[in-house]
Amino acid sequence: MGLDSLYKEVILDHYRNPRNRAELADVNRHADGNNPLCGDKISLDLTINGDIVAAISVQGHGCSISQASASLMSEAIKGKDLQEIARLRQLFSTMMTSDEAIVDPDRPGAVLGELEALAGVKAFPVRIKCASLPWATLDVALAGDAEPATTD
Amino acid sequence: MGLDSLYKEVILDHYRNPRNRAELADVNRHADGNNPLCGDKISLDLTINGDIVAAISVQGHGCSISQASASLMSEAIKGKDLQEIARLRQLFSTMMTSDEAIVDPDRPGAVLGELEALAGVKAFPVRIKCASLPWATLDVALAGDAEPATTD
Amino acid sequence: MDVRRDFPILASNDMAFLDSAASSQKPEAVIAAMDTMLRSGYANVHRGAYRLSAEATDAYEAARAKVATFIGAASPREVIFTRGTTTALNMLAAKWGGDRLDPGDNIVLSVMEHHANLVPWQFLKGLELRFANLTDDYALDMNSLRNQVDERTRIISITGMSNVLGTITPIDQIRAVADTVGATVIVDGAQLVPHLPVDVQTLGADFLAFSAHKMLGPTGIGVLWGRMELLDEMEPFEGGGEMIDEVGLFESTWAPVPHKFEAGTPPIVEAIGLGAAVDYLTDLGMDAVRKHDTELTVYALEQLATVPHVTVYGPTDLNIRGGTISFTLGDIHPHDLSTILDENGVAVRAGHHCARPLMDHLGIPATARASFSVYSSSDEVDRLVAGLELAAKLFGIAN
Amino acid sequence: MDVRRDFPILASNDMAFLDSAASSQKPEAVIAAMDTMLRSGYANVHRGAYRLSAEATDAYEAARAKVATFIGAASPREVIFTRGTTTALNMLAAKWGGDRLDPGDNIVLSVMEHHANLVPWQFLKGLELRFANLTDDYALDMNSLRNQVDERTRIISITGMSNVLGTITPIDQIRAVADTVGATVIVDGAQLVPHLPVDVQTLGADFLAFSAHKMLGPTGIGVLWGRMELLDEMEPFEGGGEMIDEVGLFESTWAPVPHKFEAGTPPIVEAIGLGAAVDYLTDLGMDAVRKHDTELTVYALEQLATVPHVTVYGPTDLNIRGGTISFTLGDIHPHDLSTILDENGVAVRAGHHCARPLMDHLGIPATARASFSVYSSSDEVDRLVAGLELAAKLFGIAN
Ligand SMILES: Cc1ncc(COP(=O)(O)O)c(C=O)c1O
Ligand SMILES: Cc1ncc(COP(=O)(O)O)c(C=O)c1O
Repeated sequence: MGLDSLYKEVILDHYRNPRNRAELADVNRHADGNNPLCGDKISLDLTINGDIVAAISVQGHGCSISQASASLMSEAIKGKDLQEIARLRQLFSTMMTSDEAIVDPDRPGAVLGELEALAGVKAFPVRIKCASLPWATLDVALAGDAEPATTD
Repeated sequence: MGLDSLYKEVILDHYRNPRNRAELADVNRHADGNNPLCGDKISLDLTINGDIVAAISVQGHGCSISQASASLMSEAIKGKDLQEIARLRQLFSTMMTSDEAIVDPDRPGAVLGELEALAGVKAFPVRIKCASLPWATLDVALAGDAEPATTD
Repeated sequence: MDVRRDFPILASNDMAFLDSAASSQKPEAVIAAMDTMLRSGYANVHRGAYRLSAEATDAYEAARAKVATFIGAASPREVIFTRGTTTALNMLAAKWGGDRLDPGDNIVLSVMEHHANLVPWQFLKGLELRFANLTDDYALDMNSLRNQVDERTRIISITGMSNVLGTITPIDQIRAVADTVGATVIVDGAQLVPHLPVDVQTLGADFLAFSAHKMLGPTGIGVLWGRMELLDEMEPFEGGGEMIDEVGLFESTWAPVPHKFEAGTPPIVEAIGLGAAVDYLTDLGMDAVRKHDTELTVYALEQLATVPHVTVYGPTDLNIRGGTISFTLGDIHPHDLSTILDENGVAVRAGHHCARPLMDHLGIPATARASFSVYSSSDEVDRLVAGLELAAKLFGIAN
Repeated sequence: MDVRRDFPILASNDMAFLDSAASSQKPEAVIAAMDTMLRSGYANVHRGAYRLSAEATDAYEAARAKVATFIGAASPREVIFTRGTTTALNMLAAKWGGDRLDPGDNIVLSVMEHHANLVPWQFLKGLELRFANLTDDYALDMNSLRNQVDERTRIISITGMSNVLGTITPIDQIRAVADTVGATVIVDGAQLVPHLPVDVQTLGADFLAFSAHKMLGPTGIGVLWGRMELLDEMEPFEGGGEMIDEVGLFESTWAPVPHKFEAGTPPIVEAIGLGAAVDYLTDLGMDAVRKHDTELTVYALEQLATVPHVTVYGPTDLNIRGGTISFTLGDIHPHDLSTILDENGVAVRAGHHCARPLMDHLGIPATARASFSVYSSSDEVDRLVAGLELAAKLFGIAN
């Protein structure tokens, strides 16, 4: 059933043991995101060296989907260059919102790695905002914009 | 039909040739009345001697029913004492609003004189306010109250 | 237009309903959309994570998008649902006017404004109100408007179409005048939007206000459209749920437009109804609606001209005239006319039409007014004329 | 109460709808009253001299009289139709508060207020907001309230029943405190009026605000009740048609209460719907409604206590508790809970419930909330509990 594919082990693990929570010393990009309707909050601190996201720190609270998504994202982008991150962001959006089935069920993880754990969210339209919030916040951080992100 | 009993000769006559429009010298009671919804306006000036309405002046504009009613009222109360006026006012109200048939069709004018010309208004609920406005204004004038009357 | 059967109240009743400028009747499509929502899709919006509420939210937001498309808004976010035109204009007067203007600034209106576009401006203290006049043919006098505007003019707020005279105003020309002094243009679209094609990209307005109930939609809802930069700048009018971002005990921050302006539970079912009304009008086509109005107006003006002692107040130039005809008949008070017509199955309005200053300007206490909508027909005009002839007879002024 | 079949959306759907505090469903009687009005009785009110409009006006005013009787108002004129609770409270904040208070005056609220009874007060500049606390049992702490009130306290504005905790406040005691300093008492009745018998003659309030959509009625309409002397004194909030007496170009005077506060075309059809909702509730009897809520609350609290890791936020004293139950389950975020329950046909709210300061006070970001209305049943409570057990399993916290 749908709920099992939404609340996968991986999600609950990232919800309860979120990665990359340690504060960073050298922050050169920052953004806050929030979803006023359900109260999810995400803060991102990034250390960018050249075009590499060398380090990331995630703060925030909210539902398992938003917090797990932030944690998964932080793992996925850490050490990657901006081009690769843009590609991942694009694929992630497609996975969340398009009818195109980009994830291959026979080769789990082949396209988006652990991020594929969030594929089940698509069946719960109300929750897509939760999963997308960290990425929307990342967009703002990378754009160097000062306005908080929102998925509302 | 109803319209004929509404727009009687008498009414049209009092509408076009309103009585007691001359200004008074010795005014000791005054009131303004208005019906904001259709724009009818009535101003009354009274000269009261003891308990007699010795003189009355009517100003105003509006529909035929409100203006004819004011004119008819002015004729009916001029020279009368306050008790008699109270009786007429009561009968007039009853004629306008109660199911009781106080006017005797076989003896026209026997109960309320020319005021009976307004009996037909009762069949037009929207217009009862128009016919009642002068009397409501008279109430205010006699009470010595400063607030404008309204039949709204 | 042969759509009378789409309107249940008219299909089952042979009255001539000529009071659409006060409020229009509703087609089956609108009634059914609201009914269906209440019977199978109702929940509060923007608040629930459960499906019923999410679907209600989608339906509510879809209605916003429909309205945006209908008036050519750049984005649905520029469409704010209000209680009606009156509330939309009060919001603007208080928050685009009062909050942002300096003592001595002036606001230019016209003498034919509805009280909704007059009284809210009178509330403002220390600001000067100025009034553009009418030409002899009841058009907005652009010279008069130009004379009123100076470098202290911050806002020009004018009706798009007069609810008394039927006069359509040249918003593009008003815009040009406003631009010479950097003023904002507000259009009271209560009568304009139901009757003419409106595209806010070319209209020339910065803000536009209108009511659903005059455009075949429900009561309880209207629209404030504004250009996004201006809405972003404007402070909220009411505080409460949904319009906030962060809330502390002593201070709060606001949600983005449009939510900033939609405090509390919105008129949800009414939005669905308005969406259906917009669909209905779009299907008819606003050009066709305008053509229908004009044809009927031509016919009505011709027929009224045959009745002795009738005086019509409104432009003779049909290019600047909508289907709303104010008139008087001899010395018969409009209120009496209305009663006589009503007895003959013809519903018209009588009174000052919430435009007292215009009545003063015309030098009359009131008019009778016949106003059309998509379901109105020449048949109803004929009944109006027959009723007027009867009235003339009753009052002894026939010929 | 066995009335589920009166509610079309529930009769045709076997969901457990436990979000009535956000907005209730509507009985057939309400839907039909509005439908009938639109199909056979619709016209604008207060404006037409023709019969259809006069009858619409009578129906609109009859709805006002029904509401007046329902809450025990001294006169229908004390009942003002607004867009909802939010607008009613904004009117009071701006026109009973802002316009009439002096810098340094204070207004006393409580920490459990809905944003609608908080943000409008934050709008006021130069006035001090003070907050009464809660007791350990989530009651309004009257000692804390007394400590906040001093001779500069001009208004005490408090919810009659919390939309989060279900707490019912002692308005009579608040009145007594207010009287010691001559303050006005405003009651946010959005949750109170739908659930308890209310008689404004004994309630202790000077003003009472509530929304139709939470009491089985339509969206787009609510009520501001006030004592006539105070309403007479208060200035209008919006300007426009119907609220005026005389209108000049530069100045106007106001119509008597209630019209002074009802600028523009009111929510006509919505008023008819509210009248029908009031009739429906009156037929059930508000004492019976209260009894039903209490019984269901007792049952729900018992059942929730059987689920490990459930924490309930709200009074244990049932005399001061309505049928609204906020809770959390272990470390499962309420938003997740809501999704899981929804998949099992149970609709609850999750979030801050437009009461952020209360959430801060409780030290939690959000709760899940189950709330009842007349159609709610123990069956639905059972389904809620089953859903919670499933959620616990999914999140690996069962026992
Ligand atoms: C206690 C309380 N006050 C005020 C409101 C606001 O009511 P509305 O959204 O109908 O204006 C609500 C409901 O959301 C409420 O529960
Ligand atoms: C030109 C004009 N402006 C404003 C209004 C006010 O609209 P509403 O009463 O729907 O707020 C009306 C209608 O009464 C109108 O005709």
